[in-house]
Amino acid sequence: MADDPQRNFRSAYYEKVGFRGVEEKKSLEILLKDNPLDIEKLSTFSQRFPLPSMYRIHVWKVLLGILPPHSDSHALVGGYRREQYENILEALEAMRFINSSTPTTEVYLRMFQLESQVLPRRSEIPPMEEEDEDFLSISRAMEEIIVDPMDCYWLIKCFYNQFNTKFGDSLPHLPKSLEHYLSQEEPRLLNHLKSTGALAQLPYDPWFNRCFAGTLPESSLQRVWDKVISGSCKILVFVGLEILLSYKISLMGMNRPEVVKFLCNIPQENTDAIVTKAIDLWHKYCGTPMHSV
Amino acid sequence: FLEDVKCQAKSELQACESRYQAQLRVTQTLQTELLQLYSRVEMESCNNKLDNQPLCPPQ
Amino acid sequence: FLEDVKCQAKSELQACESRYQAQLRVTQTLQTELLQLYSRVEMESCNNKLDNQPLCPPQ
Repeated sequence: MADDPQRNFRSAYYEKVGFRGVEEKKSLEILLKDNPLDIEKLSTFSQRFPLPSMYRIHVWKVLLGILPPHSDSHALVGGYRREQYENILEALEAMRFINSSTPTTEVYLRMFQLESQVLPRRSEIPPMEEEDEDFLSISRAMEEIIVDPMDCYWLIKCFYNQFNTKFGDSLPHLPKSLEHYLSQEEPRLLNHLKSTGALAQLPYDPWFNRCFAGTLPESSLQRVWDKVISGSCKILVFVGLEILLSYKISLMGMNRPEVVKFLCNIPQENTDAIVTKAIDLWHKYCGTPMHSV
Repeated sequence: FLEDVKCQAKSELQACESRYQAQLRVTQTLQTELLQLYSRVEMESCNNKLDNQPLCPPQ
Repeated sequence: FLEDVKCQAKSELQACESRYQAQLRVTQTLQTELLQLYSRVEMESCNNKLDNQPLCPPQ
């Protein structure tokens, strides 16, 4: 099949005109027909290729354990998930913790707090903490990607939990890692950031703790989250690195406050290209997972 | 194949268990809220009695 | 033997289901109680305002 010249020509053509995903989409469709689904293969696929948008939510749900590997259990488990979601929502309404005018992201936060047994007393709700803000940022981004509120809540909750459980210990090391790769790619920029004192004040929290929620527009963000959900937090370092590299000329001419201000609010036009280059750079330094797909 | 069946059953049970655990937390939260509300109601009705005493002596 | 495993899985799932149903009934009862208590509190605080109005004019 690989020798079929017509097919190769077609792939090359698609590649040129931007339909690079045609072959990938077919191999993903084959993986999704497996019963039970092979989680490892799905992760590898998602590490290597961008997920076609029509399958993204389904693959995320499987990788995050919201849906089990056996497709014939999906209806049963999906029903359990819906009831769990509805019951929690109903209880919060009964307690008047939320009402119809509560912003949905805050609803998701209260639901998550109830499930994690850290819901504050209604009479003395404290101001939001940093962790709450991380959760809310991720919620706001997820809400732009996922239409159905039930799916949205489950994806936020499981993404947030999985990310912190799996990578919580690695997060403090990411700034050092960024510094390391920057010294490889652009030592002059690193020196500039060091000498102005900006390096210590890069927006590490929105970049790493929030996985770029609030920094990148959702269309670019979801391609980064494909990698995070399928098992890599290193990708975050390369997205940060590529942001620095893409704006190095401007950054070289800025002092510390200007750098910080610029990076906290980067232009939203080039982000697709930044993510593409970041993924290439990540594959270059960390290798491409080579399981048979 | 047997492993497969066990595995499927396990994931279904886990999802069912998660729904049950969530419901358990809902119950606990509701109970706490009710408790607080009851003590508030009692305190208020007690305060009201005290407030009203000099103004409205029992008939 | 396979039938055996399936049978066991089914009964475990049923047990989980019935625990959940019991918890659900508890939750519903608590929510109803909460609703009644809230309306009582609101009625009282409304009555208090009315009661107090003629007695305690604003300073």
